[in-house]
Amino acid sequence: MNPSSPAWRNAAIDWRLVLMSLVLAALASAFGLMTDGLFFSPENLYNIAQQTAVVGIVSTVMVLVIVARHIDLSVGSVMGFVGVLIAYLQYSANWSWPAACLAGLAVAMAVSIYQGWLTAVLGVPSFVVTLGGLMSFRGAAFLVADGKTQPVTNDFFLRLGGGYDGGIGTTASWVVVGLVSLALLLRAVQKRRSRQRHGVATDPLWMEALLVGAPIALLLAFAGTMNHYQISSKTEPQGIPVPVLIWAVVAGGLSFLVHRTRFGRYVYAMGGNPDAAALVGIPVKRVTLQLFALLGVLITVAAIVSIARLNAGTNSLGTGMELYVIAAAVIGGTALAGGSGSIFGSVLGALIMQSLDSGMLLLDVSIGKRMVIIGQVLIIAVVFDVLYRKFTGDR
Amino acid sequence: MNPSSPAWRNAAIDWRLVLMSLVLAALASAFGLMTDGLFFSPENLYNIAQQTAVVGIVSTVMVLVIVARHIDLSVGSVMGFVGVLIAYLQYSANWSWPAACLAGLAVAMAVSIYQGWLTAVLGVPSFVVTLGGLMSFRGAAFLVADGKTQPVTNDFFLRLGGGYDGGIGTTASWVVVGLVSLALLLRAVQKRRSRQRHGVATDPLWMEALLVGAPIALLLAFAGTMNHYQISSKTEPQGIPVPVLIWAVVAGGLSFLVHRTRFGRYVYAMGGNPDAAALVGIPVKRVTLQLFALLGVLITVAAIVSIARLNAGTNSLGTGMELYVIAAAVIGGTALAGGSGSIFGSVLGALIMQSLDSGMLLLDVSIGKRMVIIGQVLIIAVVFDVLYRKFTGDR
Amino acid sequence: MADHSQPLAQPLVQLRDIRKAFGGVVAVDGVSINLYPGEVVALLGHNGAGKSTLMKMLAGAYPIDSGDTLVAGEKVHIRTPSEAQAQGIETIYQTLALADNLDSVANLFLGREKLTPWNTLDDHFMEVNARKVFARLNKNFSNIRVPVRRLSGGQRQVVAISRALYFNARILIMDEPCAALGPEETAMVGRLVQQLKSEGVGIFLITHDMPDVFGLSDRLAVMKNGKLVGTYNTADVTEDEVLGMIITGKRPEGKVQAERSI
Amino acid sequence: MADHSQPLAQPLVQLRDIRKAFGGVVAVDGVSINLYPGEVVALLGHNGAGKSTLMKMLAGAYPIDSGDTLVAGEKVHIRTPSEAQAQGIETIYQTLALADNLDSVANLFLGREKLTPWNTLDDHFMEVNARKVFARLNKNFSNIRVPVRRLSGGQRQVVAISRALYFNARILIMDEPCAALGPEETAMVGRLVQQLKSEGVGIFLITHDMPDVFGLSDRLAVMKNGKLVGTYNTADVTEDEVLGMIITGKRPEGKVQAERSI
Amino acid sequence: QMTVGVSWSNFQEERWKTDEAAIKTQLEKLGAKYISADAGGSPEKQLGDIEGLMTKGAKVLIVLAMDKDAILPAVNKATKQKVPVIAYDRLIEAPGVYYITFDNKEVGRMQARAVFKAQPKGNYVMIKGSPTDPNANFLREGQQEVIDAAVKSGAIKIVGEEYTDGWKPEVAQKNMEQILTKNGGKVDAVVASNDGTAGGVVAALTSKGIKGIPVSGQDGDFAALNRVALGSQTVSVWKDARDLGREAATAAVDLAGGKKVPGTVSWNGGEKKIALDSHFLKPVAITRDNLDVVVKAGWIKKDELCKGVDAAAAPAACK
Ligand SMILES: Nc1ncnc2c1ncn2[C@@H]1O[C@H](COP(=O)(O)OP(=O)(O)OP(=O)(O)O)[C@@H](O)[C@H]1O
Ligand SMILES: Nc1ncnc2c1ncn2[C@@H]1O[C@H](COP(=O)(O)OP(=O)(O)OP(=O)(O)O)[C@@H](O)[C@H]1O
Ligand SMILES: O[C@@H]1[C@@H](O)[C@H](O)OC[C@H]1O
Ligand SMILES: [Mg+2]
Ligand SMILES: [Mg+2]
Repeated sequence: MNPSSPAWRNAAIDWRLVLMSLVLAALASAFGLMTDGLFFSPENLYNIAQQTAVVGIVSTVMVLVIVARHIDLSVGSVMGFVGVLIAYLQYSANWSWPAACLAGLAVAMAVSIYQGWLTAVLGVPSFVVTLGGLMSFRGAAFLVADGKTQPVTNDFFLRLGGGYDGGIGTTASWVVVGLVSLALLLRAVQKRRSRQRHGVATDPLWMEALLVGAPIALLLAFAGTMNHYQISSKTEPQGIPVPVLIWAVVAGGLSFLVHRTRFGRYVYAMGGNPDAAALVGIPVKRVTLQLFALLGVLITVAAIVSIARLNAGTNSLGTGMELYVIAAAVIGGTALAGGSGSIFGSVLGALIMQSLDSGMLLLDVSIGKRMVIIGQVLIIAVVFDVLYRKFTGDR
Repeated sequence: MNPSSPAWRNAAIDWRLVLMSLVLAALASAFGLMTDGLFFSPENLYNIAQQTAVVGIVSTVMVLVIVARHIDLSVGSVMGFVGVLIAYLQYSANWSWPAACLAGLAVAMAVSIYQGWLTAVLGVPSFVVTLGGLMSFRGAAFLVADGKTQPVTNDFFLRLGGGYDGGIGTTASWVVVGLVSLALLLRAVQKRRSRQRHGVATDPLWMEALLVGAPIALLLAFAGTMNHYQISSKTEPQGIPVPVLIWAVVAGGLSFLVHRTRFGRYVYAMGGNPDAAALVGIPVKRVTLQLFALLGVLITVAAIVSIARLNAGTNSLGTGMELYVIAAAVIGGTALAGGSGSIFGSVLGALIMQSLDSGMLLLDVSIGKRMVIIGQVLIIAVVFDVLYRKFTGDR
Repeated sequence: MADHSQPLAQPLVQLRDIRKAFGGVVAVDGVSINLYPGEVVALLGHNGAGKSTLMKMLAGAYPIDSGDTLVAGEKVHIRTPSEAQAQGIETIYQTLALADNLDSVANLFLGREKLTPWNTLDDHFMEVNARKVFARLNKNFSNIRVPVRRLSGGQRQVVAISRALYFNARILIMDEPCAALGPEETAMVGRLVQQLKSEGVGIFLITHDMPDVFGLSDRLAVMKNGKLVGTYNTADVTEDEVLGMIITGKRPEGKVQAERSI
Repeated sequence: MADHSQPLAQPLVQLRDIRKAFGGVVAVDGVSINLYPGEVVALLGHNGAGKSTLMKMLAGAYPIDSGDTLVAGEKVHIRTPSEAQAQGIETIYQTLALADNLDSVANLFLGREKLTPWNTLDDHFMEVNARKVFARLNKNFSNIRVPVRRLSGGQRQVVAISRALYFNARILIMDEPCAALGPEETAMVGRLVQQLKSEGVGIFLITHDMPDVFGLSDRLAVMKNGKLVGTYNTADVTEDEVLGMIITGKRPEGKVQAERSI
Repeated sequence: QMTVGVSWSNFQEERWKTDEAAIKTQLEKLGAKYISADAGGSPEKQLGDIEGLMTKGAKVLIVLAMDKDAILPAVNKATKQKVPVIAYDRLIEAPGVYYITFDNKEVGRMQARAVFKAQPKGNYVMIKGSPTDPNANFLREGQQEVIDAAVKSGAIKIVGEEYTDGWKPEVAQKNMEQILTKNGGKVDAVVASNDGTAGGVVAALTSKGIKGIPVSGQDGDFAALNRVALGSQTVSVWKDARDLGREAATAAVDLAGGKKVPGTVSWNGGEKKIALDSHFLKPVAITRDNLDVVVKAGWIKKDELCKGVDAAAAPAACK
C-alpha cells in the first residue's frame, strides 16, 4: 500500500470524465478541420447545444435509473404521449399552456409511478415493464388526438424550445454564467475551509485552482460563443438557448441530488448491492418509486421542450429516443450492471452523439454512411474508457 | 431441511415453463372464446406458427447471449443487412441462391465475430457494441442496394419462407413428428436405465410417463392441425411449414448444446459468476466468441427465412426486431442479470407475443388500442412468473 | 460469566417457536431462545443448521413463517431491517452487506447518514467519525475513501463490524464476525464484545471457533438441521460436550439447560 | 513435522521478487518464497497485507507486474487460471469462486467436465463422484442438486474445497479454507491437509487461525503491507513471536529464517 | 354480409385516419363489413396481417403496401384463393391487382411545380421521406422531373438533400438546421416530401428567422393547411383521402361481387410493365389561392384552417 500517491491522483477528479471530454474535443477538432472551421461557428455550436437538450435532459435521469440497476425503454413513448397530450390540450381543447403542462405532468407522473410500482413493489423487471410501456404509450400517443398533429402557437411557450426568441440574450447569459462561476468558487473555498477545520487532508492549492478554474473557463467560453450567434434579422445576439439552460439546471440539480443527498446515495447503494441496501435498512421500494417519479417529471420537461421546439406535438414524437438516451448515459460512463455512472458523463455522452450527427450533416455524408459511422464512433468513444480502466486496474 | 419433498417437486420439471405454457393456453382460450373459435382454426394456428418463426429462431440464441450477461441489440439490423445482401446477390448480381446464402453467412459471421471480439477481448460492454451495431448495420443494409428493395424469385428458396408451397405436406409431417416422438421416448428410457445403473434416484414411473407423454401428445396435435390446413387452390393440405421446422431444429439443437455440452454449461457459468468462471479456468473469451459466432449463423438462417417469406429483401427488414427477440427471451423466463434462462421458454415467449398480436387482429381492435393492450399483456405474462417465484421463495 | 450489576431484567429478546421454510426446505424448525441484557449467547451448529436464517428473521431480513418475537417483553412484528434497527437491533451479516461501489465511510453510515441542517449529507462529520471507529479495529486501515470492492477480505469485515458498533445497539447479532479477521483484529473484536456486554448490550454470536465460544459467551445454543438441540450455560459444559451436540445432535447427559445465565 | 519419505527434491514452487500494484496501491512488494513437495507453508499477515493477491498471481488470476515464477525448477509464465491448473496448481479462493446459479455437482467439475465418448456431459458419472467427495467433508450435505446460491455459507465452502481435492493437485493454494466451516468440517480439512502432505502435495495455506498454523504448517511466512517479514520453520517460533511479526512487522531476535523445512 | 379486409402499413401520418373513415362509411352504406389491421411500418408484419384478415373471412382486400415487393407473397396467396386485391394509394405490381391511387410521382411533380412557380431559381433544399419507404424515392423522382432543366441550366442549385428517418418531423428539423448552417442561411426554397417533414422544416426556418421562402408538403394535414393559410408553407398536395377511400370501398364491393368497376382504365406504367386495372384520382395542390377548396369539400373547418391568421394578411378563404 502506498498512501502517498501524487496529488493529481488523489484529487477528487473523475479522470474518466476528463478522458471523455478529450474524446469530445478530438471529435470536434476533427470536424472543425474537415469543415474549415464551420463546425466551430457560433451558429453550429448553438444548433448542437439546442439539438442535444431533449435527449440530454432525459439522459441525466436515465443515468440514475441505470445506476439503480433498472432501465427505462419507454421514455420515448411516454414523452410522445405526454407531448401530444400537452399540445392537444392547448390546441384542440384550448387550455392555457400552464394548465396543459400541469395536466401533462400529472399524467407523466401517473405513468411513471405505475411503472415504478410494477418494478419496485411487484418485482417485475423494469426491462419488461418499460418494454410493455414502449408499446402501450406509443399507442396512447396515437389515441390522444387520433394521430393528428397538434400545433402549438403560444409565443411564450415556444421560447421554451429555443427557436427564434428562445435565447436569453447577452446580458442574461453573462449574469447566469457569472453567478454560477461565483457559486463554484465559493463552494470550493468553503469546502477547503471545512476540510481544514475537520482536519481532513486537502489538495494542494494549485490543484484546487485548476479544478475550479477549468469549468469556469469553459462556462465563460460557452456564454461568449452563444453571445456571438446572431440571427441576421434580429438586433441582438441569441445568448444561451432556453432548452440548454433548462438542461443545465436539470443536470446541476441531479448532480446535487447524487452528491449531497440521501436519495442519491441510496440510488448508488441499491445499484452496488441491492441485497445489502435492503439489509442496512434503505427503503428500497420507496427510493425506486421516487426515482421513477423524478423520471416522470423530467420526461414532462423534455416533452415540453420538444413540442415547443417543433412548434407541434406529433404522434411520432420521441420514437426511438430511448436508444439515444441510454446511449448517452452509457457513453458517459454509466455501467449497465448498475452502481456507477455520472450525470455530467451523460452530458458529454449526449454531446458526443449529437456532434457526430450534426458534424456529418455539415459534411454532407449520406444517410447510409452516416449511420455506419455514427455506430462505430459510439463504440470507439467507449473503447477509450475501457482501455483507461484496464490501464488503471479499476473496474 | 426436508429431503423427502413430493415427487412432483423433485422431478426434473421446470415449473416456470409449465406456468408459461398455462399463460399461453389461457391467452389462446380467451381469444378462442372471443373469436368464436376462429383463433383455433388450423389456418390461424398455421399462420401464427409461421409468423413467429423468424423472431423465434433469433430468440433461442438470444437466450444464451443474455444468460452469458451480454445482450445483442443489433440482431434486427444485422439480419436486415444480411437479408438485403443475400437478396441483392441473387437479384442484382445473379448469384445462385446457395452461393448468395453462403456469402451472407460469411458476412454475418464476420460481423458477429467482430462484435464478439470487441466484447470478449477488448471488454467493451456488449450493450454498447451492439447499440453501435444497431445503427451501423441498418446503415449498411441501406447501402447494399442503395435502399432499393431486392425481389427474390427462386422457387426452391421461397419454400424456406413457408408461403404457398412452403409446407412439408401431410406424410412428411407425420413422419417427422413420429421420429421425434420416438427419439424422446428412447432417450427417457435410456436415461432412466443409466440412472438406475449409476444408483442415482429415479422419479416414479407415472411421473416419467407424463413427462414424455405430454410433449409427444402436443407434437401429434400440432402435426394434426397443420395437416388440416389446406389452401383452397391446392390439392393437399400444407403440413408443417418449413420455417417452423427450421425453428424446431434450431431450438432442439440449442437445447442440446445447453444441457449436454461444455459450451452450454460454460455459458451459464459465465452468466452466474463471471469472475468465478475465469478463476476455474473456463476460456471465457473463447466461449464468448463462439457464442457470437453461433448468433451469426442463426441470424443468417433468420435472414434467409424472412426474405424467403417476404419474397424480397428490403432495407427495413428486421427494424425493431431486437425488442421482440429480447422480449420473447425475457417473457420466457430469461433473467437479464444473466445466469438463467431456457431455450424452450423463448419459444413460449415468442408464441405468447405473436398470439396476442394475431388474436387482437382477429378481434379487430384498432391500432392505438391494440398497442396499448399488447404492451400491458406482455407485462402481465411476466407478472405470473414473478409471483410464482415469490411464492416458491426462488430467485 | 455474566457479572453485570444490573437488576435481573426481563429478556431483551424472546424468540418463540420460530419456523421458516424455503420452498420445501425447512431451514428453522420451531426454535425458541432468549437473550438478556449484558449477555452473550453463542449460536452454534453445523454448516446449514439454520443459524444465519434464524438471526436474519430477528434482523428483519427474512419474514417469519410462524412464531413470535418479543423485544423487551413486547410482542413486535419486525418486517424490515429498518424496523429491526428501530428496535435497537444491529446486525453484522455473514455476507457483510456492503455496497461494493461505495467507500468505507459511505458504507458505515449507509441508511443512517448524518445530515447537515440543510438536509444535505454531512461528509466531513462522517469521514472524521468513520476514521475514529475504523481505527479502533485496525490501525493499518487508511484507504477508507476507495470503493470497498477494492479492499481486502478482512478490511471489508472491519467496515461491517464498525457499522454495528457505531450505532449503539441494544441487541447485537454477529454472524461469524471474525471469520476473515487477522489475530490482532480478532482480539480487538473480543475486547469490544466485553465492553458492549458491560454496557448492557445483548449479543447473539454465531461462530465456529471454540476458543471464542468459551472466551466470550455466557450461554450457548446449539442447532442441528433447523431444530434447537439445547441451550446451556457455557460454564456448565465442556468443549467436547459442545462438539458432541453439534455433530450428533445429542444433549450431554446430566446437564441442565439454562434459560438465562445466572 | 515434514516426515515425508521423499528425497530432498527441488522446490515445487519458487516465487522470486514478485511485485504487484493496483493503480497507486502496491499490494505485493518484492516477495520471494519457496514451497517444497509435501510441505505446508502458512501465509500470515494482517488484513490487507497482500496474501490473497500474492496467491492469486500464482493461481493465474492476476498478471504479475514483475518477478519470476518457477515450478519444479522451470521458469513458467502463468497467465490464466487454466495455465496454472495445467501446472498442477489448484486453488481454493477466499471468495470461493462458485457459479451461484449452478448446482454443487456442476460447480465441482466446472471447467473440467467429464465427457462421454460422444463429447457430451457425463452427468451420472459426475453426480456419483461428486456425492463421494462431498460426503468426505460433510455427511449432512444432501441438497447437491440445488443452485449453490441457496446453500449455507459453510456448504458453499465445502463445494469450493472439494473442487481442489478432486483434481489431484500437485500444488494447493488454500485461502482461508475454514473461515466459514463448522468444527467437524474444519477437523476434516485438517485431516485432508495431512493426507495430501503425505502424498507429496505442496500446500500454501492462508489462515488467521493460530491453532491451524501450529497444527498444520511446516513453515510459516509473514507479510506486512505487501512485504515479506520473514519465513521460519513453524517449530522454531512461538505463537507470540508470530503474532509479534504480524502486528509489528519485526522479526523475532535470534531466530533463523528457513528457506525449506527440515 | 360481405367482409372487406383492409391492411394498413402504418398510422403514423395523420391522413390514414381519414382514409379509414371514408372506407368505413362507404362500406356501411353498401352493407359490407369492415375489418382491418395495421402493420406499424413493418413489411414482415404486414404479411401476417393479410393472412390474418383472410383467416377472418375477408372476401376482398384493400392493401396499403408498406413495400411494393415485399407485399407480393401475401398478394399471391390471396389471388390464388380468389380473393381480389386492391392496391390502395401505393402501387403493387402483380397480375390481377386492382390499382386505385393518387400517383406518387405526380404528387412529387406537383410539390416541385408549386415551389418552382414561387421561386424559379436559387438554392434548393430537398427534404426526402424515410429511406425505408419506397414512396420517398418516387416522390423525389417526380420532383426532379420538374426542376431538372433548371438544375442543369444552373438556375437552381441543390444545396442540401437528406432523407428523413421514419418521416419524423424532428429529424427533418435537425437536418434543415444543419443545412442552413452549412449554407450560411442562404436557402431560397425547400421541397419537403410531406406535411410532417414540412412542419419540421418550417420550425427550423422560423427559429433562424427565415420567413417567406417556399416550402412544399403533401397530405393536407390540418396543421399544414393552417400553415398555408398563415403563409409559412406554400403548398400541401391534397389527396382527398375521402374520395380515395370511398372509391376503394365501392370498388372492393364490386370486385367481390364479380362486377366491373366503373371508371376503370388499363395502365401499365409500372416497373415491370404489367397491365393493371386502375383508377386514378386527381390530387389537388392546395396553395394560398385555393384554400377554399378544402373548406368547401368539408375536409377542414374554416376556423381550424384560419386559426391565428392575421385578418389583414389573410388569404381569401379566411376572409
Ligand atoms: N435464500 C434461501 N433459499 C433457499 N434455501 C436457503 C436460503 N437460505 C438458506 N437456505 C437453506 O437453509 C438452510 C439453513 O441455512 P443457513 O444459512 O441458516 O445455515 P447456517 O447455520 O447459517 O450455516 P453456516 O454455518 O454454513 O453459515 C440450508 O440448508 C440452506 O441451504
Ligand atoms: N482488485 C483490486 N483492486 C485494487 N486494490 C486491490 C485489489 N485487490 C486487493 N487490493 C488491495 O491490495 C491490498 C492487499 O489485498 P489482499 O486481498 O491481498 O489482502 P489479504 O492479505 O488477502 O487480506 P485479508 O486477510 O483481509 O484477506 C489491499 O490493500 C487491497 O485493498
Ligand atoms: O402520404 C404519404 C405517403 O404517400 C407516404 O408513403 O408516407 C408518408 C405520407 O405522408
Ligand atoms: Mg450462516
Ligand atoms: Mg485475503
